[in-house]
Amino acid sequence: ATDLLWMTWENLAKDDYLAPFLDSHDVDLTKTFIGTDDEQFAKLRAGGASSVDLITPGLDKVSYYTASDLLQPIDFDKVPNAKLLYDTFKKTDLGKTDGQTYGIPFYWGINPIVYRADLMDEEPDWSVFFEGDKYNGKLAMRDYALEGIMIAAMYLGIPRDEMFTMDDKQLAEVKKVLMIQKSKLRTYWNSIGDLTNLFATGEVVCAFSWVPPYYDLKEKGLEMGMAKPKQGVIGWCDTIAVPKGVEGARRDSVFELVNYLLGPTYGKMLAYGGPYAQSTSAARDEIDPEQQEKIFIKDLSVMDNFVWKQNPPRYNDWVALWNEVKAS
Amino acid sequence: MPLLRARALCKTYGTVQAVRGVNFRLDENSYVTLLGPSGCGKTSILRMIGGFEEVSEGMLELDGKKINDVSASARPINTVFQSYALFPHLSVLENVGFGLRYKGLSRKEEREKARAALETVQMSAMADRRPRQLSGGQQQRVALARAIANEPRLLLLDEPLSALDRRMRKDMQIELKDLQRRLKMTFLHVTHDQEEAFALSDWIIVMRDGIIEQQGAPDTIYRRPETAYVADFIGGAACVPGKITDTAIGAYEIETPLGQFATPGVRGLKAGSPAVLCLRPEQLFLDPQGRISARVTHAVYRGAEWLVEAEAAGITLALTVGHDDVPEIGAEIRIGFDPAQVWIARTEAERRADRATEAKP
Amino acid sequence: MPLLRARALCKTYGTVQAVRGVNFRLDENSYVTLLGPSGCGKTSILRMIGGFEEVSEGMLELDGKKINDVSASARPINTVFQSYALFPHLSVLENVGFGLRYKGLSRKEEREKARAALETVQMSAMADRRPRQLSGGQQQRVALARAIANEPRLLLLDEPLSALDRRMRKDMQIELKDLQRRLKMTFLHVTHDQEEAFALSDWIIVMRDGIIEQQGAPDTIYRRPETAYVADFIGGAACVPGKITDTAIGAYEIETPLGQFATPGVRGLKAGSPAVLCLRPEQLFLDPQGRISARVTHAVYRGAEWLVEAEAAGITLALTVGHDDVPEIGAEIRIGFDPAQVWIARTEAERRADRATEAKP
Amino acid sequence: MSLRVGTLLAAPVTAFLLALCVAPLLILFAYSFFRVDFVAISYDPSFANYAKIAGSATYRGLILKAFGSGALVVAITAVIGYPVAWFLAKRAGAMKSALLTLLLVPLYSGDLVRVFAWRVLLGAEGVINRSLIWAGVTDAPIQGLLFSPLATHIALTYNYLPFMVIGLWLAFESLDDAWLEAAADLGARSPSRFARVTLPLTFPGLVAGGLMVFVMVVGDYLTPQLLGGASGITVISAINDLFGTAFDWPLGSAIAWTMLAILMAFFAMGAMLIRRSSLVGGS
Amino acid sequence: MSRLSTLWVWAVFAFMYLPIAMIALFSVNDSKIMSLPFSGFTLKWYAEVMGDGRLGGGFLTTLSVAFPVAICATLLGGLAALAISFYPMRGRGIFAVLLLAPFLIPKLILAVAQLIMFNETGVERSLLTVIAAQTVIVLPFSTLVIASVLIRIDRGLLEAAADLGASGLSAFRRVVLPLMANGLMASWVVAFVLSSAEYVLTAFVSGRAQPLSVLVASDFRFALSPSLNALAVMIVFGNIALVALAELIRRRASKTGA
Ligand SMILES: Nc1ncnc2c1ncn2[C@@H]1O[C@H](COP(=O)(O)OP(=O)(O)OP(=O)(O)O)[C@@H](O)[C@H]1O
Ligand SMILES: Nc1ncnc2c1ncn2[C@@H]1O[C@H](COP(=O)(O)OP(=O)(O)OP(=O)(O)O)[C@@H](O)[C@H]1O
Ligand SMILES: [Mg+2]
Ligand SMILES: [Mg+2]
Repeated sequence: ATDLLWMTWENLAKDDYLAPFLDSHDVDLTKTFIGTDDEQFAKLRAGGASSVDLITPGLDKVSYYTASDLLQPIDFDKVPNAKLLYDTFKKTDLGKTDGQTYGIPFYWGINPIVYRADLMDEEPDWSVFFEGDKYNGKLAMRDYALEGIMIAAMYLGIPRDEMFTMDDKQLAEVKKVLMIQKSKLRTYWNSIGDLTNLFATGEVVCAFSWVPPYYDLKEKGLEMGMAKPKQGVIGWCDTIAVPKGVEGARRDSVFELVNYLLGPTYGKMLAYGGPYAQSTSAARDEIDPEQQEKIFIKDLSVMDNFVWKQNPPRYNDWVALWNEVKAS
Repeated sequence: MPLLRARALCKTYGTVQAVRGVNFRLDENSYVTLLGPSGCGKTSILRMIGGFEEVSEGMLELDGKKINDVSASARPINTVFQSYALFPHLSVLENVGFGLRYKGLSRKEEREKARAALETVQMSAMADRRPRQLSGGQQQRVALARAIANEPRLLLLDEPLSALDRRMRKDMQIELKDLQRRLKMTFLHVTHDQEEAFALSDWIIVMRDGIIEQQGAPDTIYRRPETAYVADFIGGAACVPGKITDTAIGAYEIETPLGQFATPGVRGLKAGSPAVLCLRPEQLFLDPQGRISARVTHAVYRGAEWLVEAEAAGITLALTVGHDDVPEIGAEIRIGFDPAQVWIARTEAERRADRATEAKP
Repeated sequence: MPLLRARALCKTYGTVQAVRGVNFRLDENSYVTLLGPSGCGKTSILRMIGGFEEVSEGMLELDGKKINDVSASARPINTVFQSYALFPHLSVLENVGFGLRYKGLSRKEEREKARAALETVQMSAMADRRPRQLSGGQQQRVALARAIANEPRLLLLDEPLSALDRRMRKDMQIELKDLQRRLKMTFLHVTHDQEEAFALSDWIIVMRDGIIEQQGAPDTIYRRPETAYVADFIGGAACVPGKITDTAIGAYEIETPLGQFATPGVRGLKAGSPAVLCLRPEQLFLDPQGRISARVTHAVYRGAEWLVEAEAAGITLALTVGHDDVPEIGAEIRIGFDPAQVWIARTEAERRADRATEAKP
Repeated sequence: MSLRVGTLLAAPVTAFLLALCVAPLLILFAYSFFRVDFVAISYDPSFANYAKIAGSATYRGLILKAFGSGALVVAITAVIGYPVAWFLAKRAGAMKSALLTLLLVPLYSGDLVRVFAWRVLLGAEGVINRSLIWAGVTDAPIQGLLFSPLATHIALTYNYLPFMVIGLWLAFESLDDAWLEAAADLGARSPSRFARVTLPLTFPGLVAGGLMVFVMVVGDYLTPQLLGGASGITVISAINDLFGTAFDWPLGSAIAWTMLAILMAFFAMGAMLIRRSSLVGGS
Repeated sequence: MSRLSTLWVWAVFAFMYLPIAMIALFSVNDSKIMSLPFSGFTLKWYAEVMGDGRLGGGFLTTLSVAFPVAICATLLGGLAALAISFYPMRGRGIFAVLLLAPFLIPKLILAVAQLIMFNETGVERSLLTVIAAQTVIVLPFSTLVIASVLIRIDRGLLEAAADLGASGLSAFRRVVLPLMANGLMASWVVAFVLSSAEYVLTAFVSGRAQPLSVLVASDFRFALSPSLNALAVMIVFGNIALVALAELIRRRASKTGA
């Protein structure tokens, strides 16, 4: 059998999602889970590409990998399902270098505000993190510079096309409101498991979140709400990418897996299990409308309103700013 | 009223009975030694008096008041520890002044008193040294100074001289005795060296296996041992087993393998009861007319004289002999002694029986 | 040819000169003791002979061959360590048999030999115990058995008896001496106890500060001390400083604060040179006609007799006195001695000067 | 026994440590003089990173905070640990080694699992708050129990107390009871005995245990992050961020080496203290 | 005083086992969320751990790391302890500092440094690198444990052995080794335990095969499954059992005299 190691998010690699593939292929798949995109990059960059066979970088981060010469181009001949990519993903420049695709969009979604509907009167938007003191000490924000600063920028009304190239003045503005934000927080959260625990134990009533806690906690009987703030919704997309050292039989198996991951069987399971939307339309027709609504593929035009995460050129300054706020 | 009194004092460690009911008193201004072989319970008694070990049974009275439960720091008693237990992080002067902090003295008085105590043991010159920079004998004096600086009523000394060489030990013995006389404190000194006990004490308590074998003035202990054990341990006496045949006034008649002798002895022996005849080396002499015939087995040079061991009727006798009279090993010799000078003591077996009946009522 | 010879042996630890050029020989089948106060370098010498410490300067010869660089394991020398150094994980028998492994014996022979050695020290009954299950005295015997099982030419003993109480020590002394006679080995025994040295030795080496003060047969050491130091350390003699006034044949005439006496002494004293008159306690006696007038300062009970200290012309004299003659403290007494029995030794200062000239050529 | 045996024995260990501990740190040291350009390290040495650290109030503050936390936890664990170490050394008897290991075993449950146990204990609706409300001590949950410096320091104390106990325990093992008895004998009651005898004579253990705790507290970034609330950032997590998120290895290396240099200074100071006090104390 | 301190010691032990008690309680709590109130008793989390092939594999990986680490650390620690406390050597002070260095360096810094070095020198990350890296940080502990045993061995015993004709090697084999056996055993146990719990360093230097500690840490990112509590409880009690076993061996050994 071919041994494959996939570095990915835990909720993408559930055993039942992968069973059909593993049953029909002679592959031994090992998964190693990541906590942040950056951690994935740091590990690969420091430890060399050869240690992993398949990775799951964010669309905005692929350029990091290509600049470090860690990836090989996607072999579209081996990934027929790539033809089914939604137009947005086909058109985007992200994930591509010199016309070659290195990170192929894989799945996508939004980062909403999740809140305890039983403990909050109205649906919150970003301003809940910056104004008023009703929820002081009951809020949580992700400990992540990119999103944290994006949210502050959206709250401040900085236009989307300027957001990732803010000048010093704008950044100073951002810093000011982030300081206010910090004083309202119970804590910053580090992993989605961490946040789920915070909601469950009643420590936090409202947080910038990912989607899973909303469904998880609802299932456990808590009255949860999910808000898509009117100032802008953060959209994200993760890609699949193949590190450079993967060759021969292993390379073939990897691309077979990539194709499977973009195909209908996996897509359907992800839609119901995640629930997340695949980046291809492979499974769209097999999903009932209610579930389509949940994962934003009923009306594909919503994608246009998302604020897609990008890699700011002055990211080091962003991180420094974020740390300054936290350390203040 | 005695300064300290121990009544039926016992100490038990788990299942080990280290001290098994001892009674004694310490008078004011006296020098008392606890003498006995290793493991007989001397340190245990001292530690109970010092307050470092709980009394298992019995009572300790100081000035007639029970002190069993008084903490070590509250007893007017100080100790010179066997290992000296000098504080390694403090100078000699600070060591000596350590306890004065608790007497309500000013720092200046404290230092003066400590200096005076150091003066007493002639160690003023080394006041600023650390203990580890001193020789064993010097450390011992500092330990002594530290204990006397507190002006205790009772000073306990646990084998304070055992680490010193013979000459130094002799000098220190004289110093200790002088000190006790000058300060008019009571000293309780633990040792397993009988010579030390004799050199120092007004009163000797001889112990064995957690009980007191005999206590009394040194002369009594030496000349009138109650048991064969004391006679042997103290004077190195050969103990010849025998049987009392007559209890005429002033002396007993005893029948032994070496012959029949009329000799004084401990009180209360009855005709027909077993007893031992105690013959100390310096009481025996070579005598062509001597009644005892023996064969020489060893001769040991001791400087001033020789110690000759000889076997007579299966019993080993030791006697001191001048340089010019030392017999050959293997030679047949005749030994004499003055029956009026030797002593009859109880046998071990009888002593034990006595003790059993004593204990009952 | 002597078994072992030390030539100008030195040991330096960093800047400490522990042994400063000693010369001595050990003959076959002899019992030699190294005697001296703590820190004089006894252990250092023993450890150099055993091979545990490098010789800093000088030479060690065994059977005339230099052994400075022979490793400890290759020397036909065994040691009874002061702390016994028994292997805690081995039984008594295994301890004793330890060294036999290197003799090319079969396991059976090994065991038999070990048993025989245990027999010699009367410890066969405890062959299967562990060292920790033995008393101090028993451990000591096992250490002895282990050393003799290897049949060394030379056995080194470093204060083997210092941890035992006086009575046990006396018994062990006799056993050691017997053993040496029976096995016909050479024993080199280190001690700081002069009585032990006398009891055991054919030859005594008296040390002080890393040098040999005097060596000789016990009787010589005791009766003819060369220096005041030896006279004092060995016999507890009072050393009265004086000046030789005449060197008539067979005796010196010496002028001292106590008077003028005609007395034998060490060779080579010249008229006019300073010297000391050595008066040992047992050589002095109370004598109403005695030439020395003194005042009693101390009286110490010693069991068999009293040791009385008295001051005469600023000099402290000690003398032994019978029970019935003990004078009061403070009393004026007259002391006599037989000038033919006492001894004149070199002063410390002169001895040192001698040594300096000795060392030069 | 020549000196060579020891040297021979030490050689493989030395080689191993040089290869796997010293060498990587030296590489890190080299990196601290470089510069990062997007994702490429540019190898032109300068002191820019160190200048940046010196000029940044944030990093200076974080380093200070780390050392402050370290010192505080050292103090707390010392106070808690002294009686325990004393008990283990002097009173535990045959149970000694079992008790010592039982003290360490809870740490094997894993830092992360334990963090969430602390949340259950300290949380607004946690065990302690519920108990307090039930007992009528307060009527509203004490929010500050969790996600506060208090929570961080409780957990840090928990995590490193055993190491302090081990350091002190070693010192107590070589503390002769006779000294304490002598002090009692001379009239010192227990507080005075502690101040004048126990403390000075176990000082080397305090320094050794203190150094261990100090370094580990300084190095612990998870506990403050997960229990410390919004102010849970530490210098180590900042280093972590620089290596991970910002991909600024050179700056991260420089901060790491600044920390190491300060720690080494502390270590040297500790070693000096131990040596001085063992010149004075010990036997 | 003595009673008060006994009370204090019990209190401290209670403090140390308080979170463990919580973990144990939630490991049998019938709810996926770790929050009060309790919802009922279940053993399903234990069943889940037992049935989880990934954790099982991780457990095997942990064992295949911990065994060699324990052996290497004990071996190297033994050498170091001998060099530092038993056989004299030059430069002992510097050597001691070197030994303590891994202990004094925050693990994360060491981890990053090692990762960079492995990368720069082209060493593939694998179980071997994990073993090497863990051995570095376990080494000070095992050295300490063994040295504490060696210090108590009377140096005179070596001289006695030489005196009786044993060469250095023979003396080591027949005297020192048997006497330090307990220390080696204790060191082995400590190293094993430390290795199996380590994850900061392990996460960085492990390659394809991931020990349990890393899996647990990565699991925690996403879902706080109570089965992780069950796992922790199993590890703690497994360790207590190991320690008890070591204690038993030690007692037996000390009864026979070593
Ligand atoms: N803490 C203890 N636990 C158990 N047994 C003890 C303890 N201390 C002393 N013993 C035992 O009690 C007995 C008496 O001991 P103690 O120390 O009083 O003797 P000693 O007369 O002072 O002896 P030495 O002359 O050897 O100092 C001995 O058998 C000893 O083994
Ligand atoms: N390893 C060493 N390093 C430095 N000095 C030492 C060492 N060993 C001994 N000395 C010093 O050398 C001198 C002689 O020591 P040695 O042990 O030979 O004396 P000793 O006669 O055996 O004394 P004791 O009767 O006390 O055992 C002493 O001053 C001692 O302090
Ligand atoms: Mg005692
Ligand atoms: Mg010596």
